[in-house]
Amino acid sequence: MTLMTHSVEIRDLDLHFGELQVLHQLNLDIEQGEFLVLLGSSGCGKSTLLNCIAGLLDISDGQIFIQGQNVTWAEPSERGIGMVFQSYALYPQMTVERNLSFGLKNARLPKPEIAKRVARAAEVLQIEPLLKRKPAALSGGQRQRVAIGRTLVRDVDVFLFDEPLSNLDAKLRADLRVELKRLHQQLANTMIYVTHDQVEAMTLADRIAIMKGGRIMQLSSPDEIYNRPQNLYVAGFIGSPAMNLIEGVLIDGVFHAGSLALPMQRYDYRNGPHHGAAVIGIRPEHILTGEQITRADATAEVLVDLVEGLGSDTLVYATHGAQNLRLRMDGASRVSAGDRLRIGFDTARASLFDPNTEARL
Amino acid sequence: MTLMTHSVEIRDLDLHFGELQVLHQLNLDIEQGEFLVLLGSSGCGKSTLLNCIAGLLDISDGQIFIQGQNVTWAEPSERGIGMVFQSYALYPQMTVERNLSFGLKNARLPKPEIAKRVARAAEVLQIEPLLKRKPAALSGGQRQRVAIGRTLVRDVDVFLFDEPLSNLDAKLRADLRVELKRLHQQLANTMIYVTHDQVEAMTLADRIAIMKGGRIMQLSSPDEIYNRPQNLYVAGFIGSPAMNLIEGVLIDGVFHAGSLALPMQRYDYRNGPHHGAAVIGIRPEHILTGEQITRADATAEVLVDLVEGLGSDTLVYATHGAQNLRLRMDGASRVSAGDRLRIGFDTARASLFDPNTEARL
Amino acid sequence: MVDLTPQTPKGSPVRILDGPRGAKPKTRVSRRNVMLYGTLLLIALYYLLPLYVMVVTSLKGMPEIRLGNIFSPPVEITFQPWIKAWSEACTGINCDGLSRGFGNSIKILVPSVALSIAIASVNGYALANWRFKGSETFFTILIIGAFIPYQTMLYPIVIILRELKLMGSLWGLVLVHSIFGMPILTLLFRNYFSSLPEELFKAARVDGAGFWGIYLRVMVPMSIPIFVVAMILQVTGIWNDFLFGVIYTKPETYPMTVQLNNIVNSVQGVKEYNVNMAATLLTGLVPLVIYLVSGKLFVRGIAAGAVKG
Amino acid sequence: MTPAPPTCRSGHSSAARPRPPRALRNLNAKIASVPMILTALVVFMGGTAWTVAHSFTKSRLLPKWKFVGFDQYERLWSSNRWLISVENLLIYGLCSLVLTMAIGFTLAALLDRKIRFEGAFRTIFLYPFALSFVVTGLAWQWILNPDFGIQNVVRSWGWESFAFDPLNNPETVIFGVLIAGLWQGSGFVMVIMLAGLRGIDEDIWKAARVDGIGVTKTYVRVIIPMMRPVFVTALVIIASGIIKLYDLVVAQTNGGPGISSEVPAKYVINYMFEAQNLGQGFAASTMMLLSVIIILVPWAYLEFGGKKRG
Amino acid sequence: ADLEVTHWWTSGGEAAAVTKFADAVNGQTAHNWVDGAIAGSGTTARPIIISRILGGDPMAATQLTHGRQAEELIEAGLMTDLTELAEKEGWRDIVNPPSLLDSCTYEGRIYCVPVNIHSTQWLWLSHEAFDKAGMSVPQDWYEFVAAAPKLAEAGIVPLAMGQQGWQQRIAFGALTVGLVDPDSWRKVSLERDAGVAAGPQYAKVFDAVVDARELARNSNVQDWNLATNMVITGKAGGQIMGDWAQGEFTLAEQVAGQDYTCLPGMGLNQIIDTSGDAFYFPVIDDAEVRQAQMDMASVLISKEVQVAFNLTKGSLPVRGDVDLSAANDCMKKGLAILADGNVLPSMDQAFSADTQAQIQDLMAEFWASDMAAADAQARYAEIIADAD
Ligand SMILES: Nc1ncnc2c1ncn2[C@@H]1O[C@H](COP(=O)(O)OP(=O)(O)OP(=O)(O)O)[C@@H](O)[C@H]1O
Ligand SMILES: Nc1ncnc2c1ncn2[C@@H]1O[C@H](COP(=O)(O)OP(=O)(O)OP(=O)(O)O)[C@@H](O)[C@H]1O
Ligand SMILES: [Mg+2]
Ligand SMILES: [Mg+2]
Repeated sequence: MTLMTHSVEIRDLDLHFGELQVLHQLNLDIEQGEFLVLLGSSGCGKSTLLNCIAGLLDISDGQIFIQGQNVTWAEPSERGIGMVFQSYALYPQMTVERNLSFGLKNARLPKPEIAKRVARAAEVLQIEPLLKRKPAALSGGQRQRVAIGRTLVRDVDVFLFDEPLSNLDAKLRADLRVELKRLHQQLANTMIYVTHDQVEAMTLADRIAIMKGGRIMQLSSPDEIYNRPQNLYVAGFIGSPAMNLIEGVLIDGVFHAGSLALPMQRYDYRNGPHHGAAVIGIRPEHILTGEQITRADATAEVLVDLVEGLGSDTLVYATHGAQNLRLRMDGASRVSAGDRLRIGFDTARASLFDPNTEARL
Repeated sequence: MTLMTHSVEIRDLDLHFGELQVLHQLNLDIEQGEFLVLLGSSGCGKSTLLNCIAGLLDISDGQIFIQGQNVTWAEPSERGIGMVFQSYALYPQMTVERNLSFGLKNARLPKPEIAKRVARAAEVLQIEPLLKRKPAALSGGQRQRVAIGRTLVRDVDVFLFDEPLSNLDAKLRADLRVELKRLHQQLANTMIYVTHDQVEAMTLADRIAIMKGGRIMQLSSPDEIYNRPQNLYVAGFIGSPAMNLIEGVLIDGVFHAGSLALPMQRYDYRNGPHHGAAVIGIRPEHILTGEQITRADATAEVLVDLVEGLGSDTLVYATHGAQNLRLRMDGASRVSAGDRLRIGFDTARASLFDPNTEARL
Repeated sequence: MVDLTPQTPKGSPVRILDGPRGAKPKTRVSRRNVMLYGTLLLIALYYLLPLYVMVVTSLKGMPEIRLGNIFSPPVEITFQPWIKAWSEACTGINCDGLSRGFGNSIKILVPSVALSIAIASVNGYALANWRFKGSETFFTILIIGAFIPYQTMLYPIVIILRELKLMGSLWGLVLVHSIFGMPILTLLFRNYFSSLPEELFKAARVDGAGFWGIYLRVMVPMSIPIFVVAMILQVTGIWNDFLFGVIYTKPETYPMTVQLNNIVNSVQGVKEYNVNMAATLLTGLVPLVIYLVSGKLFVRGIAAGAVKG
Repeated sequence: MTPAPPTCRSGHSSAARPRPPRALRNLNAKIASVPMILTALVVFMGGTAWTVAHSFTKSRLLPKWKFVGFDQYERLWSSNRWLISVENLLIYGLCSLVLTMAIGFTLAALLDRKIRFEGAFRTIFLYPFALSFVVTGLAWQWILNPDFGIQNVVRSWGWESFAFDPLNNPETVIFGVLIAGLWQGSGFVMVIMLAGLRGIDEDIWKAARVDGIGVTKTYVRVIIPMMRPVFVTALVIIASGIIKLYDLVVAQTNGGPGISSEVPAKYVINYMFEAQNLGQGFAASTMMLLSVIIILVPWAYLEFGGKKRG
Repeated sequence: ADLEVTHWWTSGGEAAAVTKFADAVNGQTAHNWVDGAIAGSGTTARPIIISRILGGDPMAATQLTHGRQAEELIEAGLMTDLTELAEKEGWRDIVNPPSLLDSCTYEGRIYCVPVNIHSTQWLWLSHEAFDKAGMSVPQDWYEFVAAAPKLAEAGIVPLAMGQQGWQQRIAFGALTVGLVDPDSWRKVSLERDAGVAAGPQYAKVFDAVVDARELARNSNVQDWNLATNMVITGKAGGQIMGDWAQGEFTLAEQVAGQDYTCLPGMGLNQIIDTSGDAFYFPVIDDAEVRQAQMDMASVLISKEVQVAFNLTKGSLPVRGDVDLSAANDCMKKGLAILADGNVLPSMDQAFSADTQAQIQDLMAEFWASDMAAADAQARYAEIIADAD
């Protein structure tokens, strides 16, 4: 161990609710100033983990360090954390100003200090004109900002967010996402952020921890997660529409599935070449069409089944024999159901998995 | 009037809630078998319009025709419509089967006929194994199917959907969207679908009606809406991230804004060339970068402010002088904040608006 | 605001993975728990005291009662007071205790509860889902009616019943209970039905169900908790009612409470406290049992019907 | 699915159904509301009007139209007993409101602390509500009786000078009644409060803990203000009970000692039936009604009349 | 026919007495007595009785205190006219004192059957108590007051008093009759002379009530019969109560003059009032019931029934022509006074229920507080001035 500590360290964390074990021997180190996103489907234990870090749940086993202090048994308010909730949990009968200052008053900070901090937070979040209003008179986005402000004034080391955007509509969500990202760049605090929205995770995170059933499946940068998923679960979970997963067999560096034969020479194996059963994963946008097909390692012809135009992109659902394939094409593409389409595979950007261990090859 | 009628016709529809006028002199014709999506921000009157069509709200003025019948004052059950709700509104105490047959029993259909229709709907929707279960024992997607089934058995002309997917998580939403599209292709009924999710609207609709404050702002195909928005509201509303809107002035076919000068020769004016103040709208993906820049009519250099990697795409927030610009780039692009980037404009795909009337030029 | 330089831990420069580990140790008898349970037990004692006194006294003989302490447990348990209260105590010249009131109470209770709940639930349903002009005004009047002391309404009701030719009949009493139960029950049902998703109601309308069809087939099956609450409130209220029971009926149909009043208030030489207590307990038994059995449902139903956010 | 409509449809409006007349819209709802409307109009409004009208008469045993103006009211407000009744009701009402709320809320808060045996405690606190006021009054009359109740027991333990005899002291008797009233009523309020507490967003508690706000302080400063609607509901229920206070007093003290625990409802009854002066009884009940309306109408308007549901 | 009879006679002695009526009706007629007893005195019972009659579903017969209570019901035509029966049986000759029948008469017609005479001006004294205190039994109110301190010393409550308004009113009434000279009494009670009510004659009464209040300070029972029980068991020296207390003594097998002493008119004025109970028969539109009502009225006033009932109840019979050799000491005192004609109209005859209620409220307040005698007297005079 060096003197240089992580911002948050979690060691062998176990958590039971009665019989039900929700977190399993979980380990996690978060760097100073890092933006870590916990991503996973509903019920995988994201909120539970966050609550353990915050001290809102008593853990069953393990240790938690924040800024190098063992806070395993510390009260939430003593941990140097702030938390923003999905419902924001603003105190409805207090004005924004009182919401911001309530915690500080309780900690018996001197009045001028409180005023200073509130003013500062209001400035950072641009909520000065709202200070005298009550939460009911705020829009969703404004409420969210106040909730962050309440954490901001407390001058904490670690910010915890539990799905802070999921109650908002799509447009506002996109705007606030950008704002949050800017805020993080400005403050440089450690932030731990729970969501089940991939877009949020991809755009906000320095690193993403993908969780499943109380375990972390992969902890990497968004880029890594997207392009080099470590296992089948992550591969299938991330990306919309989902990655095309094709079962087949790897013989002498060539992946065979039905009539398909993909030479995998350019593939970057994790532990050297592999033989035998394998699953290949190819993202819809890595299936090449049109002029790009020249860059492909292999081509095939597919039958278009359904086309969804998103404006910016076009999603194409197609079949190749018994195999369903999803393709993402340019928004200007003119394809329609029933068309036959020539496609190419960019094997360098594909992923290979062992169907038994489900791990990346 | 021709003998061939529209499926749904709405004439001069007004609706007040007390003082508040929610729908204003609304007119709308929907073709047989059309999939029409009502899209708009919260509170714009989408649900209200749908409820008027269903007969669940008494209108203040105007007329409603369904299959050529004036149903303005008919009971909901007599209009030949079926409705699927956001919460599905399944009767919790009845089994799936009873849920499906409830409406038929109310209509006093003979038992064998009821059984036949329920079986048919169950087959179409693949919910045969669920018939004996109660709604509480179904997953979100299954519930949604039962809700559709309830409409299906009634053999109606028009299906009405009020945000049927918005309670589901992202993944399921995407799956069901595709299913719904397939169902429409199979049944070919008229469907009117309310949502505030652009992706749903774009992918599902034959035509989209964009609503604002109880008025229809544009009623066109998704492609038209996306690429040729009729006014500033629609332009700003559709697309994520939103269209870049730049104010400037149009002089002799060249659009000037700050140091930017875009020749608009290739632009397809609606009413012939225009002079004077104008707003240009350019979608993030129509701002060209990299090698594509050669296709551009004009170029400029921008400063990258923030980068969001979505995996499949990369969103870049940049500034050109005082002007904020949003760019959508390839997922594999390697740009980071602080970079300087050369961009190009494809003016043929841009839109021009009159800043006063807000209408497309 | 935030110090970006990495912090060295206070104290030992070498941080080892030591310090507290695992679940926070919790003593079973923490100060907080002692306070909490102590307070609860103390208050529970206050609440149980009268019941205890009533039970204990009802099991003592009169000599023992006269000796003093009402809190001491019976030295010699006797069920004689219970027997006497049930079947022997006299009022006037009838000496058959509470027993004949019991049947009457049931006869009054069942139709009264059924009718009042039926009326109030339909009213609540109409108010929640089928508003019409003026419906809220009538409802407001009804709610204010809940505050009118019953006694003021005695005479007007006598007149109404006389005009309806229902005075003295069981149905007259049922009607009176329905009228006075209406405000609170309607409020409960209205709030509850309002809290049900409106979409269900709309779905049923699209499915062609009418006013009654929706009520019977959709609303009622979904509203068990509030029906339970309404039932509990009405059973308690009607069972415990004395005033209406005695004024709007006649001796053959006097409910148990009238019998109880007669037993307790007919002082024969000395007050037979043990018999009085036994009679009191016997009378309270029906609502008590209902509360014991359905306490949890009651809380749930109240949460659904009475407390709207 | 259905075949296209028959071909020979010339115009749209041919089959148009006319706008139904207003009175017939929602007809079933109106029919179903008849009991409510009748009760509201005939029983409550009619009964009240009848009562108010007769309060201006010289009715004795039977209601009679012998108009005497405000005589009954003059006599009412010069009657010592009525003044004491009103004063008692004010004292009892105020204490009962405050204490029932306080006790109800405290109990609910204690039960909401995720304790063991919650069901048992809840039942214990609630069961008195199942008993009639007559029973409550009798039981407490007995426990408070100095000769064999609490005072006697404490004295028998050796504390000879212990005195606790609220019911025989005119100054304290109303508080003796209050003890019984609280015992009976606070359980129900507790249930309402508990339901309200359960409805509070779990996140609020978490936010308060993260802010380092103590449990008590969270209740006082955050939770209680959030439960305003619940308190209003409880308030209405308690208040309606207080105004009707009658059985308990009759069973426990019968207004004694002297007239020191008289209450308005009892005054009404006594004058209507015992003194056979209906006019006086009606005047008293009109005063009660008046105070109810003054308190209630603004509330009812806010709660039911003002806002409309979607 | 079934005859539903409402009454509020539910204490031990009362219930035993009413059984005599029921037995007589069941035995001597073809009718059936359906008992509708309502406990808790007239306060509870009266609203029920009146509502039932007004509501058009009356009972066949009901107890009411005669006097002015039923006047309005009669006026409204709700009560059965018994004049025919009365004339046939010659009630006017047999009822003694005749004023009782007058109370049943409205505009010359008779509407009720008086069944007993109650007088309220009695002081009941416990021999056991005075023995304990080592004194002889006092002979009048003033002696009793004088003896009180010694009783208290011996741990005996001098005066037993149920803490109920009506008992306090009765005590006041009794002291009035006992202490005031009959002329003044008449002036106040019948002529509403407020001046006399505020005068020195009545001042004596209020002083006496102050004394009584002192003597009863430690008596904390509620019901009258519990107070009587204190006298029976020697826990109290005496009680002011109506002659129905006699029933409790009898039930406890005490002998007048030996175990207890009764002093009519407080042992001062040998005068009693003649209130009492009567039965009324609401109009029922059914010939059979109407006949049954007549039969019952006839039975209630018949000789044997009068004797049996009144001996049990402790009240005096309404007929002068019955043999009461079985009567005890106290009853005989009452009969003697009756025979001398030293009777006054009862409170129920003198005052409306409303005025009585006001007096009762005043007394309740007076007894429970430290109100000065003069204040109480002033308020009493006001009530008298406004009385109707
Ligand atoms: N208080 C509790 N008692 C028992 N089980 C619980 C409790 N809280 C959560 N769980 C269970 O623990 C598991 C993880 O819950 P958690 O709330 O952490 O999920 P999540 O990942 O936050 O899901 P979501 O995205 O729906 O919020 C779930 O299976 C849940 O049912
Ligand atoms: N029953 C009602 N009484 C009064 N105003 C209403 C009622 N229902 C809706 N409104 C108002 O009418 C407007 C349109 O409401 P509507 O429900 O149609 O919006 P929407 O477009 O469906 O929004 P959302 O996307 O949130 O469902 C809103 O301003 C709303 O406040
Ligand atoms: Mg969660
Ligand atoms: Mg809507």
